[in-house]
Amino acid sequence: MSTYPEHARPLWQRLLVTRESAVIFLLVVVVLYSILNVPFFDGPLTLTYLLLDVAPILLIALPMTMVIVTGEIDLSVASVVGLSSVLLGVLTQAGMPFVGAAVVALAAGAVCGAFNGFLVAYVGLPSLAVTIGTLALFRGLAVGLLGTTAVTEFPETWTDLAKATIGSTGIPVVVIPFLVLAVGFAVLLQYSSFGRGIYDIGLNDEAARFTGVNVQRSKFTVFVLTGLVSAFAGIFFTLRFGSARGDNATGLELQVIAAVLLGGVSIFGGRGKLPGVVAGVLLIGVISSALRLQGVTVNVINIIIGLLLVASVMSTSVLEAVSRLRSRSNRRAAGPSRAPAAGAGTHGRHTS
Amino acid sequence: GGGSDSGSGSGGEGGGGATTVTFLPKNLGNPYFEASDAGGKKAVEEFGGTFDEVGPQEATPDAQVQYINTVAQQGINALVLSANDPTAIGDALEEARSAGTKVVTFDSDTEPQFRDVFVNQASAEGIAKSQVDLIAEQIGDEGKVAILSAAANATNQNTWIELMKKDLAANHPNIELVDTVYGNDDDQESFDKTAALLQSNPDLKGIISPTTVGIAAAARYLSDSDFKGKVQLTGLGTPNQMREYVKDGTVKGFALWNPEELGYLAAFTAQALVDGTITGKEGDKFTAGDLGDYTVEADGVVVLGEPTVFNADNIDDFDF
Amino acid sequence: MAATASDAPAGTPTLELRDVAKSFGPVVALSSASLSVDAGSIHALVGENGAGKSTLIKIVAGVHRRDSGDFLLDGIHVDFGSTSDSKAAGIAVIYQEPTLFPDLSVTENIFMGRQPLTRGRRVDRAAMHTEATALFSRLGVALDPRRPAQGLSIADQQIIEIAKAISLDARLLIMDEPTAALSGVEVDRLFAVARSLRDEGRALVFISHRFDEVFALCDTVTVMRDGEYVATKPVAETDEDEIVALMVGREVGDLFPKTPATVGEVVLEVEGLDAVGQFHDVSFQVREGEIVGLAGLVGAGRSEIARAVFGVDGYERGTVTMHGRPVPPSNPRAAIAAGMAFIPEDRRKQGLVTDASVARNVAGVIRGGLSRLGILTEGAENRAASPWAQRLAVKTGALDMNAATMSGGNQQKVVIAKWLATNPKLLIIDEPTRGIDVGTKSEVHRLLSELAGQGLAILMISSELPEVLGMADRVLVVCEGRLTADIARDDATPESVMRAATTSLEAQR
Amino acid sequence: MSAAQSTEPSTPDAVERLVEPSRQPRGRRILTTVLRSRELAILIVLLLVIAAATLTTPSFLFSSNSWRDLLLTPSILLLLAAGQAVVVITRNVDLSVGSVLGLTAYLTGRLFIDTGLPVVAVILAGLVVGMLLGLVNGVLVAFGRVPALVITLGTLYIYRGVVLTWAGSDRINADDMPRSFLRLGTASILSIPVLTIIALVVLVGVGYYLYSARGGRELYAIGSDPDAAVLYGLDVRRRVLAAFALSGALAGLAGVLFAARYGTVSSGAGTGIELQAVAAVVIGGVAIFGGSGTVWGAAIGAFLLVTINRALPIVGIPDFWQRAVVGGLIIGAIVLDRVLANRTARKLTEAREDA
Ligand SMILES: Nc1ncnc2c1ncn2[C@@H]1O[C@H](COP(=O)(O)OP(=O)(O)OP(=O)(O)O)[C@@H](O)[C@H]1O
Ligand SMILES: Nc1ncnc2c1ncn2[C@@H]1O[C@H](COP(=O)(O)OP(=O)(O)OP(=O)(O)O)[C@@H](O)[C@H]1O
Ligand SMILES: [Mg+2]
Ligand SMILES: [Mg+2]
Repeated sequence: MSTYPEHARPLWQRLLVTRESAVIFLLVVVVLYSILNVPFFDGPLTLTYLLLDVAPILLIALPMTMVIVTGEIDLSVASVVGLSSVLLGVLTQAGMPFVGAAVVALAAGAVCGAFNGFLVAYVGLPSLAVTIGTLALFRGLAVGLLGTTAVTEFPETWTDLAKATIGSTGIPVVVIPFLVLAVGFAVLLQYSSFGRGIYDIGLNDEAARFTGVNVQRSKFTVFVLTGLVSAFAGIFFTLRFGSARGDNATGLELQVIAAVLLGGVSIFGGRGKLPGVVAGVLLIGVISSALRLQGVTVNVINIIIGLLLVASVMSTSVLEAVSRLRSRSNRRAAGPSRAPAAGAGTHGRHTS
Repeated sequence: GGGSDSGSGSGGEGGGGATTVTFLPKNLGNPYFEASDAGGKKAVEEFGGTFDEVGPQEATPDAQVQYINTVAQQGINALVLSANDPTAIGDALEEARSAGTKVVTFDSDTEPQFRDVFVNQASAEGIAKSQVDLIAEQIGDEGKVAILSAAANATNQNTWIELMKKDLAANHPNIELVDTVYGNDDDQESFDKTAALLQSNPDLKGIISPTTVGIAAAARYLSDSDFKGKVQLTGLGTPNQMREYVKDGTVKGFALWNPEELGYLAAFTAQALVDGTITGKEGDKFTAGDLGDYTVEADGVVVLGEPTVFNADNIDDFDF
Repeated sequence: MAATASDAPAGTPTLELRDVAKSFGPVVALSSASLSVDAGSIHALVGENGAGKSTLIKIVAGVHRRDSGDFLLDGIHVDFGSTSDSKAAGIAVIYQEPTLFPDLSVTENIFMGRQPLTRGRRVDRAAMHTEATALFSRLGVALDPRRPAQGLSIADQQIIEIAKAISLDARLLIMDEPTAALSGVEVDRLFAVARSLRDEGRALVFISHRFDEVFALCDTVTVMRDGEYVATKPVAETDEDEIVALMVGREVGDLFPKTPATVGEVVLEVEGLDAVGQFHDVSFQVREGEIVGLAGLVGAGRSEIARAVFGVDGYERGTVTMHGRPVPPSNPRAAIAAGMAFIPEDRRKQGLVTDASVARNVAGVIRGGLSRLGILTEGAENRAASPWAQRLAVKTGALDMNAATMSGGNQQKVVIAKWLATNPKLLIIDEPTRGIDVGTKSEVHRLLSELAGQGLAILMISSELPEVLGMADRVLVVCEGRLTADIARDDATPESVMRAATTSLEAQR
Repeated sequence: MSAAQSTEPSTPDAVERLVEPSRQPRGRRILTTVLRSRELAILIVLLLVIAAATLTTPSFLFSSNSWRDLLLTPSILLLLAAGQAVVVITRNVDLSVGSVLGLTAYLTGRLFIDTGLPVVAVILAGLVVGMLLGLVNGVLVAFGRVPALVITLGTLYIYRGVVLTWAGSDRINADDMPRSFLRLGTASILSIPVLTIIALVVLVGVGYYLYSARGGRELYAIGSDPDAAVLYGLDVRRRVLAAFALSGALAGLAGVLFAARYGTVSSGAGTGIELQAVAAVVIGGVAIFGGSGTVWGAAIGAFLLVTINRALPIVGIPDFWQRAVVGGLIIGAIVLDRVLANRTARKLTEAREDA
């Protein structure tokens, strides 16, 4: 008996005709355009600032991708950033060694994630409602703990590290842990049995359950990871600005979600890959940076992010509609037309 | 930080020696900064530089840092800003300065090491005293008062509040400061906070709101409530915002320096720094266009002057 | 608008479909289906599972649009874009799957979208309630119209669908297996109503797998096979054997190539399993080499028992053991580790991740073991999946094709391949041949027989009596969540199984 | 009457109430429905909050001003919550309401400054512009078959960006708007603020539509099971479109009233209020996956949210903790809903067993 070919399409098609490559392509185009046309974009500081700016979004986008691939959502991430930042501040202020405080902040992030995860995975509550609640709850705890003040005393070794660059490359040091995490998450999501389960859950959680995937535990794990990484982002955020405040990173959740969706992850779950997400985050970062350099303010950047988001989700359904129309007209053209006779066919509407 | 020497060499967009100045307010959509930036623009045009105004939507330090970074990338000659946090933006400012940008703070300062000069609207003591005096006069130097501030972390606000407390304790023993609430320079929040304040302190005699958004929101609340005329309101506000409430009797008097002049002075200070007239040392002297001569005081501070008190008699003389 | 019946010349059928074709992507549901229904008659539509009956009536209802073919109402060509068009044309449809709004009351479910209005254009709840009560008494059921639809039994849901259809006062009423979950008394009432509707001059289409019902109720019968029209006969001039022969298209015998089993040790033992609202005190065993059939009416709770045994659902009391070792409840992984495999009834929803590739589906259960140093590659999955796909002769262009693009039979092969890859000791298979074509069907049967011959224990749930009788070594019958009979192969007849499947129902109602 | 006390799960009464409500006399049926309703539960919480605040500081309720504020402050959120409830009932969500509010609030000011239109025309303009913005959401959601969450997240950014671009640093001040308009924001009729009356009228209208009109019932059906709604022949697209248009229109109206109430409008007006609107709806017992709940519940939820914010400082909790309390409230509400739903499902199952 002959064996099956492994792939239906040639390699170049599988690599190039994908949602991810579309985003990457767009990113390259925008970068090239900016280098050629935006003054100072090719300057030495651009890369440093760009990477530092997008770092928290990039970090949180990694686990958020997993959450969205399972078909859930986590709106509380920015509040976890705020809470871990405040905890770090309060504890260092109280005299705890920095590393100890950071570990507590990370643990708190994991606990926040576990709280979301428990309610979503085990109690079965809708993640949208749960995380709208914890968005307020965690932020409220953060603001409540630190009250009116900001903690600004952090060991300089650490604050410097958050902004240091590798040699003279202009690439920030934080890129290293980020790369490690990114590779880790990519392997976990795309090259592990756990990751396959995550996709299965997003595509069809019932079938996943029938196949022996532990749906509840997987979802729980993913939420815990999100909390943990958000706390890590919170520590970075605090160090970069040398300031722990209750309102740190307010509104970041929407940017993260926008970037993830832009990167080709389907809000319905089950679809999307990390390279696309990274490109999506960078795309938003580059556009913002280039526009700021041209003196365009935040408002236009908002409009562009919004339009990209709507366009990116609409593109899928528009493409589907087009191919549906095309296949229908092909069928009409091919066979003898048995479409209802026009004269009598006044019934019904020709929509679909 | 990286790329320090190439930055200064790249010069400004204007080229040909014209000074490039970027104004960075706490946030956009704030009439106070609109006025100050207008003053800055006027000054920059007078000395033939290039003016730019950028800013975040929300008054947070992280949003401001991105704009400071952009300025560093562009190699702008001078950055004139009102700080959202005294330390959080410090490193970004240092990077901008190492790229050759002169940094002037106005309205709200950072810690002194992060900037070249701070252009102070008035001495903090003067501001605090004028407000305390106003409220004391309005309520007959007796009773409970409260403060409606902006953000809990705002440097200038907190400095004034501390000084007001001291002044009250020392010179007005019969006035009791019962509460300080924060409206975050948001109309709705300031408005609702005023309502809550009056609710929880029914026998309140007066409110001090040392922020332009706060005083306008509080005035609007009072003007339509039973408290109108019973609870006195003063603070720092712009005449255009407050005109209606001064005329209808809600507010007897409030104070402010002229923000346009503040921006004007800050821009000339920046120019003086760029062309080397001053370095930020105590005793440096320079001329600020129509405003005349100024001297840098201790800690690199330039003071605009004493605040003006606005009341029904003079408010129509001002338009900002 | 469609012409009313009076406009059409006498003798024109109310509904006429000619050479209708319909595909869902690569799946051809209908290739050339035809149906002609006269006013004042009850027309039976029969055919095997997957013959395309439901698809055909969904075209009439405006749910689907046909790819080609003619569709005439009262002799006039029509084309429905949505179900509201068919409603407006006087067609009422009872779909095979109940389609109720769980959050709304029974009354609202009946009248949704066409509620009676008061003069102030308010929804007239009192009138709705009165009318619903009248409908239920006509159907002879005691359902409170004010209760929520949530939590109704399948039978009650079906009754609401019937009430809804009748209340539409339609001139064409189509019923897709309305009796599958009903007890004898309820069926009798439904038939009485159907006959009175016919006598009023309406046209009715009745789909059922129960021939006794077809012969008791209908005037004409149309047989379909594999999406094609086969024949139309007056009921009075035909008999069951002829219809079965038309449906299957060949001798029935070779559909069930059952070889007698050599039964070995007990593999699965279920003791006193109990889950509120689903089943009670269920105990049985399955041995090596044995095929145990689980029969019963739709909604009897067979699937629930199987799901609980496998652990996708929980249960309150009882034990499940494999080879004498207890299997923890609510833990499919443990069940898989203990050697269970479970092929669920709904391929698209439960059996497959249809949007994932063939290889991923086939390697779906065993992928944990395919990782090297925690890393799982597509290559490893392909290598593991390929031999199983070949063994079952899955027809696919490449291993990375989506399972969604395949026909039902091929999808079922993928599911079977996926579970055989785990090398199970016990195979639970729920509706093994639902919706797959005759050829594949006998392939599946042969495979099951062969696997049993190799010592695999098989628990097979099927709603098709011939399949149960043809394949099972022993038949367990479930009625209302209880095991009511355990019949050996030689004693199993359609009568004995059906009696056990309905007795307690009859007693209660 | 035994209905009010918390009964054993499977008492005949509890089961009868669910399975055979018609067996109960009409009066009692209505009474049990009200007593068991989610709306009543949340109303009691609201009354407790007011009572606690009043006990601590009597002036929280007993001064004409406090009474006015108690009613006035929630009015704007109430409008948003009513619109949001309708959208959520159809199993969608509208995150763009805060941006729509900001846009129409600024538009209101600009119309007064630039055109001198009469007050009524300006209010109408706000309403219509809001409705058009909502319609854009609706068209994208209903015809693009894409989730409302993503679409309205996108339009949240876009609409806000439009206000920011348009307004820049500009701000509308009280003296830019006519006095008669501003008085709308604070005036009272029979000691009930006009704004509250407007909100209540809208609420009653929407509540009536949802309960008594065919269209309203169809919205529930669509949210309860969208696929079944298609099989029924309901015009799902048109209804979803209408729901978004309504939500947009109410956000537009809220924007106009925002300008009247606060007298100052900057480009940031209404930022973040969308989450409060969703929170109000969730607290009020509207299921986030559609099909059940009422605008009354959503309205009480909005009332509770706002009132808690005002009451916390009075009972001695610093206002920094407000958001934590609100978050806890949301979580509590959805957990409660789940517990109640599970209990109902169990009772229905048991009833089927016993039948
Ligand atoms: N929405 C769909 N998408 C893809 N395939 C479909 C769809 N609906 C039906 N089919 C396929 O079309 C074929 C005919 O299905 P249909 O439901 O019409 O059969 P049926 O005669 O009603 O069977 P049964 O007696 O089991 O109800 C089957 O192969 C089925 O899998
Ligand atoms: N949607 C539903 N709502 C309420 N009860 C349901 C629903 N579906 C199934 N049930 C109940 O669950 C039990 C088992 O139903 P199910 O149809 O799965 O049984 P089954 O014997 O596997 O039937 P089949 O496999 O032939 O469809 C029945 O008591 C039925 O009334
Ligand atoms: Mg069918
Ligand atoms: Mg079943």
